[in-house]
Amino acid sequence: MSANLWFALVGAGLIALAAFTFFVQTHLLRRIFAFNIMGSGVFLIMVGMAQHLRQTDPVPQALVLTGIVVAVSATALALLIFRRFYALSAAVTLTQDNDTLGDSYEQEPRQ
Amino acid sequence: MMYLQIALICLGCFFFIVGTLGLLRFNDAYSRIHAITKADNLGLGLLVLGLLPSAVNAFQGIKLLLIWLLVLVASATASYLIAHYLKQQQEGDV
Amino acid sequence: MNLAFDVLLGIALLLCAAGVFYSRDLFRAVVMFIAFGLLLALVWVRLDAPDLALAEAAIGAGLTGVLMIDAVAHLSAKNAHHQGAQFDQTGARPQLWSRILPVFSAVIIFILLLGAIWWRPDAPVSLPDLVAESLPESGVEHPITAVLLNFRSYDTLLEIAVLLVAVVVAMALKPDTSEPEAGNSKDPILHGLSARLVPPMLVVGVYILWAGSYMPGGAFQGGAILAAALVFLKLAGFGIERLADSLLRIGLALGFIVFLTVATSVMIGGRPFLTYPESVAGELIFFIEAMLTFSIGLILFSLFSQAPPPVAPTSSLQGEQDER
Amino acid sequence: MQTLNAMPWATNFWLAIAGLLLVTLVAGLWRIWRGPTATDRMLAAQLFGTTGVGILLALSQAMQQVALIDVALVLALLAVIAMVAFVKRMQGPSS
Repeated sequence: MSANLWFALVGAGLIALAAFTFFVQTHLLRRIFAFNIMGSGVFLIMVGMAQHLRQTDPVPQALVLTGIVVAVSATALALLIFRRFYALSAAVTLTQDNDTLGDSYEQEPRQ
Repeated sequence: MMYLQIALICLGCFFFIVGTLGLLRFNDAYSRIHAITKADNLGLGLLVLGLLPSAVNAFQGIKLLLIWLLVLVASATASYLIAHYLKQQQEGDV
Repeated sequence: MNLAFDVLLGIALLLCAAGVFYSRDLFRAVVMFIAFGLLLALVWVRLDAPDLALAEAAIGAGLTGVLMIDAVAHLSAKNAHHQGAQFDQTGARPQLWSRILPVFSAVIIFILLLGAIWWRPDAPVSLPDLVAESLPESGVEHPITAVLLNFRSYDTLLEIAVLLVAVVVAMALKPDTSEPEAGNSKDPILHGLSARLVPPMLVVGVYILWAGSYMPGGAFQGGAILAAALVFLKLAGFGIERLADSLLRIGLALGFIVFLTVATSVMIGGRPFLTYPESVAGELIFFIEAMLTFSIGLILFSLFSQAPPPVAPTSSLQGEQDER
Repeated sequence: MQTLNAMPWATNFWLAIAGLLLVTLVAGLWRIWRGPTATDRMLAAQLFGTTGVGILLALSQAMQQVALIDVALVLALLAVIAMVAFVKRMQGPSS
């Protein structure tokens, strides 16, 4: 097994872990973390898989380089929106309608 | 020359290990600061010195020394900042 | 030896990610995230991608960590306003079946990905060979820079447009309260550190940009370093917002406009959009890259500095929702 | 005067050094996990930055990639920023 394939597998593991976190955690900051790490997993798969068959491949590397910069600006924007949301509502999770799954949600206080 | 290099690098690694052990075993943040500065200053310094004879040209050697210098400045200041911060926190608690 | 190192690195990376996800303390998650960025940079090194390692070292160790520490500090400072609020919220406790479902779907995702990696189709063309073949025409010697700014410059053009949109949204979200930030007192040691550390940062940023045409480096990495230097100056208490604000208006869009101008002006000579004449390709690429570095640095910095100042939440339902 | 890199086993030697440093880094993860305070975690992150520089320098010899020294330079410059952000921004109650 080459290092490239192994790191692609690690990327798959990262994506699965991040997806799981995304499903179970409702805290928005944690979801932003999970989003970012999922992106890193995708990058690892892209580069690792492309290089597994042949030698070092500049094309996926260049694409991932673009991706890293876009990912950091997306994270920064998400954090900004989160902070604005928190400043306005003092909540760290998105509220859910009561008739959907989570039955442990209590009633929203009326304004 | 080769044996000198190996000795320097192994000594550098030793200081990294000591620093990590200190970070893990000491039970107070001030002593942990003391431990990690050993890795920052001596560990990396010896590693850089051991690397110098392998540098391809003078430019690379200067870059290596610059890295060490930067880490020295940065870690010394960071240690000061965090100790200062700790002290302020503790005074605030009392 | 090689394999042992890679396996250890991969396991450490997964451990770090698990540490980010399952920390009850948010700050622990942030520090784990910084460690994750560092390990990821090492992974890029092992994957023979020093360009990515450069970008990840600048962004993962410098920028993302700062952004997240800032956000968590903001959260904990606000929690201090209403005592008793839990710093860490893990959300509502789901029922048993709604625990199994996420595990199940995560496992399914993992298996599907494994399948996709294992039974990948063979690529019909060899991209590395194609790049190596046409590298002499691109005007630069480093293949990744050639791909980014010549062969696939559409991506780069659109990327800088996306960054521009992000920063415009961030500026629109900024509340109009402009009260001075607390805790901006100048620390003499910090002041001295920034006076000594920022100039080498700028020099290294320019060096990385210049190196991009023949070895790993380029506009993105240089821009990230420039942004980190600006963030550092702001943290050290230099009031660079005034300067940045006037500079921002020019700088933010400059990279995009210059890129677009060059891209369209070659059409005058009868060439298709975004293709450079071979004789001046190297110079044009370097010019565009320099502008891009400037713009990316300013954009990333302003995404940091546009964050709302730490004020108490204004809503009346502070306590109740936070207890969750 | 023979330098180390002339030896046939130099690659493995450098990889072993990098691996050793990586092991200390993984051990440092334990301190981040345990805490107990935010300051201890930041100290561990600080050590991570330095160890990362060391690993990159060792790998630059093992993989014969000169560019990795640039990566180490960037890391050395930027690792301190997170610490400064922590000290300046976490003025509230320590967690």
